Amino acid sequence: MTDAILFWFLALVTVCAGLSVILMSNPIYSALSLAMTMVGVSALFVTLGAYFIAGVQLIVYAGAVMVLFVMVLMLFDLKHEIQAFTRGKITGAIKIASVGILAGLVVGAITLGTKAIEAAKATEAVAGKTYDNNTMSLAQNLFLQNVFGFEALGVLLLVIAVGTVALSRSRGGTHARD
Amino acid sequence: MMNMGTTPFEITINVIKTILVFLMMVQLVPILVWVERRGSAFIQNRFGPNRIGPLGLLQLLADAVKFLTKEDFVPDKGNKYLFYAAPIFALIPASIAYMAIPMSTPLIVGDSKFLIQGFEVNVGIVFILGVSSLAAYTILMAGWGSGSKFALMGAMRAAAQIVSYELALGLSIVGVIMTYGTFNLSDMIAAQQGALTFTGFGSTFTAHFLPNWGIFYQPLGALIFFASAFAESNRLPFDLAEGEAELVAGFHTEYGGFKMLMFFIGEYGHMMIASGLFATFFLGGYNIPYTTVQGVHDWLMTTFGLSVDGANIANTVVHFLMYNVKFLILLWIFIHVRWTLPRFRYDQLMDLGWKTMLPWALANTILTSIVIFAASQFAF
Amino acid sequence: MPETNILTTIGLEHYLVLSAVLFSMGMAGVLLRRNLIVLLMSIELMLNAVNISFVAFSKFNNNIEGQIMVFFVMTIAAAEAAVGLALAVSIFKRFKEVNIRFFEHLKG
Amino acid sequence: MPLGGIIFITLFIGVFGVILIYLARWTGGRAKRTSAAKMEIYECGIPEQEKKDTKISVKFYLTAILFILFDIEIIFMYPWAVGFREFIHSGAGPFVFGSMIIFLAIFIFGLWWEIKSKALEWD
Amino acid sequence: MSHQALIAILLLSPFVGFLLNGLRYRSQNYVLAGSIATGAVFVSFICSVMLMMDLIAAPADQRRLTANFFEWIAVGGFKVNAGFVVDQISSIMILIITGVGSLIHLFSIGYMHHDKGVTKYFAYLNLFVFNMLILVLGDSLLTMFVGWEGVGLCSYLLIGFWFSDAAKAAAGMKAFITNRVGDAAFIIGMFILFFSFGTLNMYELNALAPTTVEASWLGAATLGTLMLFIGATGKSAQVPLYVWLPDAMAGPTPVSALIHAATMVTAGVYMIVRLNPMFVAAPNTMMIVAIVGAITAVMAATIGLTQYDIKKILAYSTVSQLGYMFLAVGVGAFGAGMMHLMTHAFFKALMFLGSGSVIHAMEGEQDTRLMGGLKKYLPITHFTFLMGWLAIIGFPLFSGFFSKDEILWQSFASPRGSVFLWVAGAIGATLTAFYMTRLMALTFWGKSRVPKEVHPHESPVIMTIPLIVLAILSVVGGFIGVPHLIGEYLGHIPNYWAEWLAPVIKTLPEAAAPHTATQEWALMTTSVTLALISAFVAYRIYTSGKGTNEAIAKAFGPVYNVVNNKYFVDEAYFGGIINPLVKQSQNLWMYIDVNFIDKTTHVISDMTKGAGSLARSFQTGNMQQYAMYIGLGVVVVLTFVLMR
Repeated sequence: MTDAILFWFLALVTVCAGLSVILMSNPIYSALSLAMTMVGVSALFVTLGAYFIAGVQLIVYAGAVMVLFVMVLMLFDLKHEIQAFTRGKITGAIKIASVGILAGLVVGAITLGTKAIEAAKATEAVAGKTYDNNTMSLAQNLFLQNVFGFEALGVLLLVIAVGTVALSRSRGGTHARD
Repeated sequence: MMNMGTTPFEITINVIKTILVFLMMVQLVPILVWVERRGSAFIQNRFGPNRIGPLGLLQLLADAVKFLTKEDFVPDKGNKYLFYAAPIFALIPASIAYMAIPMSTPLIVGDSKFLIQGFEVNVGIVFILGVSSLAAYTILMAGWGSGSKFALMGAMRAAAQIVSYELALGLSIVGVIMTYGTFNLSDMIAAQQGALTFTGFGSTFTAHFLPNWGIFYQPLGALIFFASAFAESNRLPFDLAEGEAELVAGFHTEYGGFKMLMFFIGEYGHMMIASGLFATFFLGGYNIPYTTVQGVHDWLMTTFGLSVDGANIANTVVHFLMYNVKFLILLWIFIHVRWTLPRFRYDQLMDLGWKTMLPWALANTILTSIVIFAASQFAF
Repeated sequence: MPETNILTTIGLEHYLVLSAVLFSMGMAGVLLRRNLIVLLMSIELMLNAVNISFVAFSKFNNNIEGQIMVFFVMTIAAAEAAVGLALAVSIFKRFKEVNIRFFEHLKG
Repeated sequence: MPLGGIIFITLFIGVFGVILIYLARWTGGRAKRTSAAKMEIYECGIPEQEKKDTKISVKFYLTAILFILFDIEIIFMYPWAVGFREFIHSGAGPFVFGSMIIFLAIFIFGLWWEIKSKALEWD
Repeated sequence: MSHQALIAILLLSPFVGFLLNGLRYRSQNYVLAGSIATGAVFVSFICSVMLMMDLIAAPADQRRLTANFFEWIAVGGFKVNAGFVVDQISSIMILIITGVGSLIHLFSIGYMHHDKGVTKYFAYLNLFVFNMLILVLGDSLLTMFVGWEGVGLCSYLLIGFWFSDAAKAAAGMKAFITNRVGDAAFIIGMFILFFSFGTLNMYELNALAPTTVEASWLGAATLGTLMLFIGATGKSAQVPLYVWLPDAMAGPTPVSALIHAATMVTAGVYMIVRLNPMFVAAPNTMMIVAIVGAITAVMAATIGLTQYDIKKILAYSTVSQLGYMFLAVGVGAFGAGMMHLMTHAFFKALMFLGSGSVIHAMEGEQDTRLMGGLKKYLPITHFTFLMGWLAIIGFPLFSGFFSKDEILWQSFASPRGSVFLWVAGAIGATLTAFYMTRLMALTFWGKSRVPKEVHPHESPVIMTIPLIVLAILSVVGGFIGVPHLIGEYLGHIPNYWAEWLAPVIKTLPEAAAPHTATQEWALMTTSVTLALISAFVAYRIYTSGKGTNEAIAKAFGPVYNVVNNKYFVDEAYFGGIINPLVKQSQNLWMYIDVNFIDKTTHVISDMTKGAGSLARSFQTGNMQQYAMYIGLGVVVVLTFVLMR
């Protein structure tokens, strides 16, 4: 019962915050709402038992990425956006409709799909890996099975660190010196 | 509520307990302010507040009254919502992160067990780091919401500084995590009982004259952690965010009255987190040096003839006092350093963070891992 | 199979539907907003939505791989945000413009 | 994890803060607009300069970006650090140690490059 | 240490050196760069020695250390592992590559210290060693080909190292393009072998080689090996693809020593020895190999007679000596070919480094007409060069003597040899003695013709040490494979070389004609005497000062002219192949291309254009529109999946 209350509460928070991300006309409000969403998602991870991932979500997304967004927005100093949304009623309608249909379809697929999953579960018991010492099993999987991805991400981060520095050096545009 | 107890009684107690911890934190702030003022006066050969009440203690009350009677000011240029929201958000991350630090042994009465902390989080360190990293929003919101150049610049500086030192802080903790093999703060404290014992290289070495504290395993880590903690809480010598000469008062230039006070609570809260964490990581937490929790419990039972429950309660109280001794000493060091050291220049600050502390924290990590690895692989 | 109340028993599909809703909102943001940075934020929202379903699958299939994937997604998302914002900043410094429609006119 | 407790105390502190602010507003009263200058932002007493283009160095944002990238690399070390002893006990020690040494080498190279390329210079 | 680890270190050490130097290529700290590079190769050398000791310790039939690191390519039945193997053949090669390589690296520190791109230079050199090791150790033709191309690339980079000089850049290009011709044939050879035998692994190929010799010219083994040999003529500078090697002397001299004398150019010989059972099964190919080798040996030697550039003389000498090696493997004397490969690596590397020392002393001057009498300025260089000279002219008991005479004897006595091949070889040896003596005389002996403003000086210790080491090797290197005949008189020295290689060398199926020891003594004496006489003649001509250009040109008339112009081969290539090709291409373009192909393509392109302009209306540059299309696509797919 408490699980349900928590889930519905968090769902409400994340959805409301997410809506305000796309509806607020001031980008700074959008960014702060997105930070709120991130915190909500982190709490959702906790309800799913992924404690470490929840912490990482807080540190990386809420504590780092969104701070960067907010800093950049303040750097730009865009107090009011003249026009927050795209023009064009027809394309707008198509866009909203496509998003709506997509959402409907996905929800439909989920309801169909989870039934299939449950049916499959009924026939074959899912191999019970221990799920308790969560961080430990995560570490084992990350460093024994997925070690290549881990190293590759290290290289990716290095490349991006070099690239962003180079980008911020250039005066913008491709013809930096004209 | 999840994991806040099973019976309504436990839930009620736990809820009241969290509120109590919060109020305790809030109450500590005026006292610290008073200590800071008196202490700085002694350091600088002045009197400090000494008119109202004994030793000027009632000055706190007078300040509170002054804060309450200030008029509520919002600058025209600012953003009203962010301006009001910022001080409220300043309270939240600091208090919540502090509540995850255990302050004493769990209180066990009959079948019920109460933790002497807001709540226990099994990935404690990650949780505290995550929550306290949210503090950057407060600063940015305040700086932006004020609509003032000084405030915005102060906010940017403060955010960049916090963010830079978070790296060194986070990296210095890696060595601690490696040493204890856990994220859980209570487990860390449990690992620091008794006398210093080092196991590895196929033998066990015990130094009876030293307590089994983390600072002896991680001296370099402790140093880096302590220094970064100063920067994280924007204290001198790292209080660049509010360098009076350039930025007036930094991101809270436009604030006054109670809202200002709330920023203060947040700032002192970060100081308390740093002290609490330092005590937990490196100074054995609530452990009494050279003893184990069980040992103290047995001693209490035999010496004073207490029942098991009574000894439990006494044990908790004793450890709580021990924790507070360490905690308050560390807070005093914070205050003392503030009034002793001069301020860095901004470039010096950034250089220190990125080019000195981060490499040293890296070196500490590598060294720790090599030692642990070698200790397990080779035997003498 | 006993009838379960969807309000009180939280299962996999609850998380998946929530994820789908958040994803659609992110997509709507990408389609409708004009500010480049809000666009990037909407993409982050979509990635978060996907992360929810990863963790939910991880939990309900008893397989830790889902969390590993989330870890990787977070890294990639952060990298994407870093590069995206670096681009946005260097364009903004040059043209003082963050409107997405403005970039139609950019040429190599 | 006591999620319920955390959410409860968060809401409690939020309400507490709002109450405090309203209390202060009630006891102190709203600021009376006695002059236009009073409601201006503080700029050392001189009349407010028109805020055209507050120059904030791009350095701040660059620092934040580099912070993100390095922060993630540090976060990657956490599960490794917490499981390191168990890895050693299970015999995977040398492999995991080696893989982290490679990762750290990449990290150190990145840091060295940033320092060398003067991306972290504040003048 | 396990041999997998040793092989891994052996391979990766130069690569790490390459990375270390390559990443800081702007640095001009020649001590650091040189130490890194030399250290990296030296580590490899130590690994090679350890591997060699493992091999020696193993029983004779189990001397093969393999390391399969991972599966590289797996397409259907076609599988190639990143597998490396150290056996009797490749162990010799890695010792030469890393041993001589480290000496040359050491020499380079002194030679290149004034150069701006010194770090880049060392990075390339290490990359070369890495690729050469892959070439040598790879257990399949494809792995070998990776190294084959890699060394080609490094050769190109190093020949054109001073690329700001157009001629030098062009030399690099020439080398690369000429090599491409050979490489194409090499690839075709691989196709044929894979098509016929179903594998590219060289051990499997050798096991699958036909047991009866192929008489036909169109047999799989014959065609495949012939194509591989054409590839080898490119890499190893044989007729007709030898033209790039003399030009390759544009690179720094240590590069010429390492790549264009000691290691890379011998890759073709190595490849043939490696696949010797396959070649043995194809007598026609072997005949071609032997003839090409003999022609190259004589022709390059004659050109060498007329050159004046010190490095050009050595370059033609290298081509000629490579011809000897091919002659050896062509008549089935694989052991002798490998032996000459090794001794040549010693003395030719020595002479190139010596010439480098001379050039260094002469402040960059390479023309022998401006040298002479350098003996008194460069005592160490002169002495070591003298050792190399004695080795190359085949002075008895020097290393070149054993290998060269073994080749000459085999070219006569082998079942696939003939007296003509012996004659060609003997002429080549005589000419070799002549032009090498000429080189010595012009450079070191006689009167000094050094311009006044040049002050020759002996090179620093770091450059003379490699010279001394290589000189010692050039002198004693031959005793590892003393022929039975001579060994009798030297206290019964066994022929270690032949014993070592015996398990991996396939003996020729034909019965050898009976030969007597007297014949062998007679032939040996003849060739040695001829060489000594020609050396003496050359000495007299060129130390007396009579050997001026004009005098010799007048004496030999038109022959001199032809030889001096290198038989007009370059001109023939341009006149016979390249220019007609360009012209015919132009004709093709003007008539067929414009009228036929272009018309067809225009129709197609118009259609594409139409489709494109239709598609362009969707490509507005509006990112959100694109996102919408993606979204719509997802909707369609999802609908389809759900409705199914």
